[in-house]
Amino acid sequence: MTLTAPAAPALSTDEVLALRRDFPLLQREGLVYLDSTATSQRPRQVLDAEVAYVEHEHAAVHRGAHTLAAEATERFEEARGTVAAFIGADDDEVVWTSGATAALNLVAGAIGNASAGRGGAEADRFRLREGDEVVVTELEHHADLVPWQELALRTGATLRWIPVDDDGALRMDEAARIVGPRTRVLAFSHVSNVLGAVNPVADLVALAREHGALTVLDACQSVPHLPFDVRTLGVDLVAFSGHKMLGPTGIGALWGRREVLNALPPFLTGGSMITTVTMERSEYLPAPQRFEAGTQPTSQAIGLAEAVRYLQGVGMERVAAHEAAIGDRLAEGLDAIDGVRLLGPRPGAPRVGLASFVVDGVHAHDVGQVLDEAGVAVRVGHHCAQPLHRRLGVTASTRASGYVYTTEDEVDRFLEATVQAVRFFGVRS
Amino acid sequence: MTLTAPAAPALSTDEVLALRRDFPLLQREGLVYLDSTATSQRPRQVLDAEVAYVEHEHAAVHRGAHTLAAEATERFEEARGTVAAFIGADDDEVVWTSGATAALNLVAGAIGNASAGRGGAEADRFRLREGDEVVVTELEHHADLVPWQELALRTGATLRWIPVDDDGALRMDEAARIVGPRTRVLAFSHVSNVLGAVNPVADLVALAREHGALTVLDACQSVPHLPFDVRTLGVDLVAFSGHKMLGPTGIGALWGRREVLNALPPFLTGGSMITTVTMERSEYLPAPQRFEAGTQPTSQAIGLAEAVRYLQGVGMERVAAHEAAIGDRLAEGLDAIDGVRLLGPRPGAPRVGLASFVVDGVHAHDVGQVLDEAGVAVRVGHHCAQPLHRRLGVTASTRASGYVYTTEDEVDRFLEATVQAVRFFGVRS
Amino acid sequence: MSGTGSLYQELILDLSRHPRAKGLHDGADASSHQVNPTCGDEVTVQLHLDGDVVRAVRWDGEGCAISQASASILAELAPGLTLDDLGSRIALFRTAMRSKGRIEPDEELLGDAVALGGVSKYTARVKCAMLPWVAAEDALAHRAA
Amino acid sequence: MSGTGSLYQELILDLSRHPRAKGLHDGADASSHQVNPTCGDEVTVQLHLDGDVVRAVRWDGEGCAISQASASILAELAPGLTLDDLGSRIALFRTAMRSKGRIEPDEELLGDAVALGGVSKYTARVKCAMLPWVAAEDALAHRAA
Ligand SMILES: Cc1ncc(COP(=O)(O)O)c(C=O)c1O
Ligand SMILES: Cc1ncc(COP(=O)(O)O)c(C=O)c1O
Repeated sequence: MTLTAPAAPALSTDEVLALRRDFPLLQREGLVYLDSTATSQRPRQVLDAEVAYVEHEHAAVHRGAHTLAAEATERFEEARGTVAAFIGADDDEVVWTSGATAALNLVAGAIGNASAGRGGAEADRFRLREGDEVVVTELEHHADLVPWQELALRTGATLRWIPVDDDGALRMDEAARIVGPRTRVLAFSHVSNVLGAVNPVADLVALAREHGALTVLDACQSVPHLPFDVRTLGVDLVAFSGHKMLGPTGIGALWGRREVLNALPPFLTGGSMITTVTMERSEYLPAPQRFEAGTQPTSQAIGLAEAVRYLQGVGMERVAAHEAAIGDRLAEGLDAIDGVRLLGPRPGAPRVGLASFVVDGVHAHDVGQVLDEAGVAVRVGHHCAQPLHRRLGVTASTRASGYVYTTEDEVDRFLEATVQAVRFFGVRS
Repeated sequence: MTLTAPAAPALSTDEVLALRRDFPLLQREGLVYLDSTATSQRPRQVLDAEVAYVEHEHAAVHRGAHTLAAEATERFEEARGTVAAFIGADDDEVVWTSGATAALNLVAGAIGNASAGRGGAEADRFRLREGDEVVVTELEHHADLVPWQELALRTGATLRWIPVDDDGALRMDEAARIVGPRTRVLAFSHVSNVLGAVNPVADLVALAREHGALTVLDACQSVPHLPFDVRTLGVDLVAFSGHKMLGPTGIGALWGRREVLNALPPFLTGGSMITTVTMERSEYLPAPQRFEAGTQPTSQAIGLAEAVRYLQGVGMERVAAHEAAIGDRLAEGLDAIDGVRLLGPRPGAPRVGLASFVVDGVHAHDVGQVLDEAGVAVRVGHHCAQPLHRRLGVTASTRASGYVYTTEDEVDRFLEATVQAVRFFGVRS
Repeated sequence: MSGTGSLYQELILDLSRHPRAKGLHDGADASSHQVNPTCGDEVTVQLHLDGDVVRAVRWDGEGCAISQASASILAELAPGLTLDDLGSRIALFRTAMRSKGRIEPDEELLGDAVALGGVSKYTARVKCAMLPWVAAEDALAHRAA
Repeated sequence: MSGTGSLYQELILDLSRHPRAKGLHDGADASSHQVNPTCGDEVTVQLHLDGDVVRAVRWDGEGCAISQASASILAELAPGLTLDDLGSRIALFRTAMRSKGRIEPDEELLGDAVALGGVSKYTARVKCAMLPWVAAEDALAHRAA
């Protein structure tokens, strides 16, 4: 997303309608699917690619010498290359994982292993000791919070966090106070899955660099929605999930700078990540294989590569412009409804295509129920971000989130249904 | 597999040929696929189930309140129930993982966390200290060896192993000496992925029980091939993979006794496995959710459940009988070739439908190449069991492995091609 | 909005606005705190007893209309029941809730909980209705232990 | 078996049975041990130098016909080359091996390695052919460092 003027025109209604035809699930009668931040739908191209692989090419990759296995390995590595290119990375810097949660656990777990003395001298730079600090933010998804809590508990390091203001924006004044010489890791999300706001990556990276801290970016809500380039961002490690970007479940990726990945000890261990194994000890391959223990999600990698090609076909600049338009419409529409409190950036301020809100005196579950009755699928709850909700003074919120296939008309149907929900529950207690 | 007389008749040639029609990949011209131990092929029923779910029902499970999400959650939990029933377990004892490697790492990792003081008083029984011993066997797949090495290194416990004899059979006399009061964990495979032999589970469990050790079964090569019942086996934890039993990649399961699972601290952390999260700390759900952090491999779970139904349709007794027949034919055929050394049980002794062998003076890669040229896909190398190969005096072997769709004719084509390979490389160096 | 209407019966909307027995009292004989992990909703249920008989149920918590109303209904149903009776009513209520609309709550035994009958068709909401009942069950179990 | 024939040229079968320069000698100037993780094959390659010029390559290890022959071919090619030259021949060989049959090894620069040309069509076997060359490259790099 361009924070000032869009670099590309938003998608026209006709273009969106044409795209929608690729999504079997979106043909469901009467459905307005506004839960893409939780999981996106898959176009038939992705399904077809996965099925074609399974029907014609499936075999164990990196293990067999027969033709089928060699072909499967090639397709699998091509998929890696496609995903790597999509984020501006080299092939050997992309590690397949089962998802973003697994990727973030991998990083925290590998640092934990380094702290327990694994990985030799190279891994020493990752070693956490009492007095060291790991810094996250108050708006993190639980996937980028709980693993760091566990790491802190295991190593004796202290977990600190950058607070947010009443609009959910990171308090950068506080950040400058919190990130300091004790900071060893700074983990934060690129885009909040609750607020849709884009966090100031460059400023956070600059702070971390100043103190030599490792930066870990939770890019679950940016890689699918914005042009994304690991080199420009300047972070050290990046995690994202396939199922949020038109791809299959069961696949995600960790990107890391080559020298960081090759210095980190492994996390999951087993087959295909070793060179020599005796009963006493094992030696490990370099990245990415070092982190890919066991049979990999092969058909899912091929599906994800196809999802990437699909997004490239649309163009990420245009995806971002479309999302900005959807996000604006959601935010403005919600803000205009009496009794609705929009969370996060004010209408008009930059956001991706999502908006969360609360209805005064009405629980999100009840709002969601009325929306569901009207065919509108939204997410209600804490969206795996309890601390942020607590900070904003609510336990739960309702979130409407669109994607490349979302029409303005759908946003309007959602807004109408929200007005009905407000009316239905009437009196505010 | 019944070790004495088969409880059910083997599949007839016509039955196998009828099954084969369900497998698109097996229609590939001239292909003899004998690498099912590495990964099996998927029938169209499994593909169809997965595609139907994605096209009509996909949504975020356990997170949404809308109809689509409720339906998806129901389908996902039904899938868990199907897999649980298949192994004689209760639903809440089956944890989805991305595969067996992930499942075994989960167990070792959770024990590691318990040893680091996580999980409170309940987890104390899993705590490893210096002087404690973890016992594995010399024939383990790296997935059931390397995680235990890492656990031992992290906790100060000692890793010991039960050796094998020249035929690769576990030395039970040694086992009785090695498993003792210091043994806290005994991890072993049900069926060796190199030898095809069935290990004496009951005897090993009895030994472990005597000393109060936790038993962990790597069932990667038994759940797909034999009638399997967790209660009868008496072990505490069981790991297996979907892609080896006609299901998708990217999915597997960990079964555990309810009281064991609920006492183990979590391994991967993040969304959907918590009750309350503050910035300072988190509280965790009971099993299975405790171990299912993040978005789960939903469509893959549904695919795996369909694979289970497919196997149930054939009948696991008959699958086992078919495999015994295939295994016998492989073993007898190989043993009869001059210059071939069959690994593992002698012909006629019980084995599942696989056989590994070496050709005197010819490297497995070269054997595999000639077989590949003849359209026969086998696995060559150490099959992720380097210590076992070293013990048997070889670096690499060739493995032919069948499954429910393997015909006798295929076995014969493989045997002929093996004879050719022996001839081609002629003189023994 | 017939569906939503059947879910949000007048009684439920009413109770969600004007809850009964809300607010904890000192001296409870047993209590339990439960959380709905999806939305973070919380409820604490207290049992105040006369020997083996429930004198009063008090509760507090935050949640949706369904869970709030359900807590009020439970609090009005329980007084006068023996602990065993309360346990079996909870089990009965669970059966109805898990029935996917096939089993209506028995009015004689479950009183106003009939108004929650519609919930069982909405699997995602069953947890909301159950939450206070699960808390009561847990309180019972811990008292028994 | 035309395919396998093109892979296993007579020279390769020959060298796999009668390897050249096999067996390590004392006093190497640089050496490297490499493992093929798929099959566990291992090779150790030694460089014996006269200043900047390769005097001899010695090697030892276990492996398939391709990797064994490849080691012998490398050991026959290298003597007399400068270290820089050896480095560029290795790079050239890699390019041919990764070409999927599109680029034949240059006979003038790579000598008997032309016999390995067929390997590049078998992606799973490229690692086998490369193993000793990767070891030589690694030995060079560590000497340089
Ligand atoms: C910002 C953010 N981080 C992490 C995650 C976790 O991703 P997954 O559940 O795919 O592992 C999500 C989505 O749930 C997310 O939105
Ligand atoms: C006996 C055994 N254990 C563990 C594994 C690891 O399974 P996966 O690679 O599916 O995680 C395998 C297969 O590779 C196996 O055969």
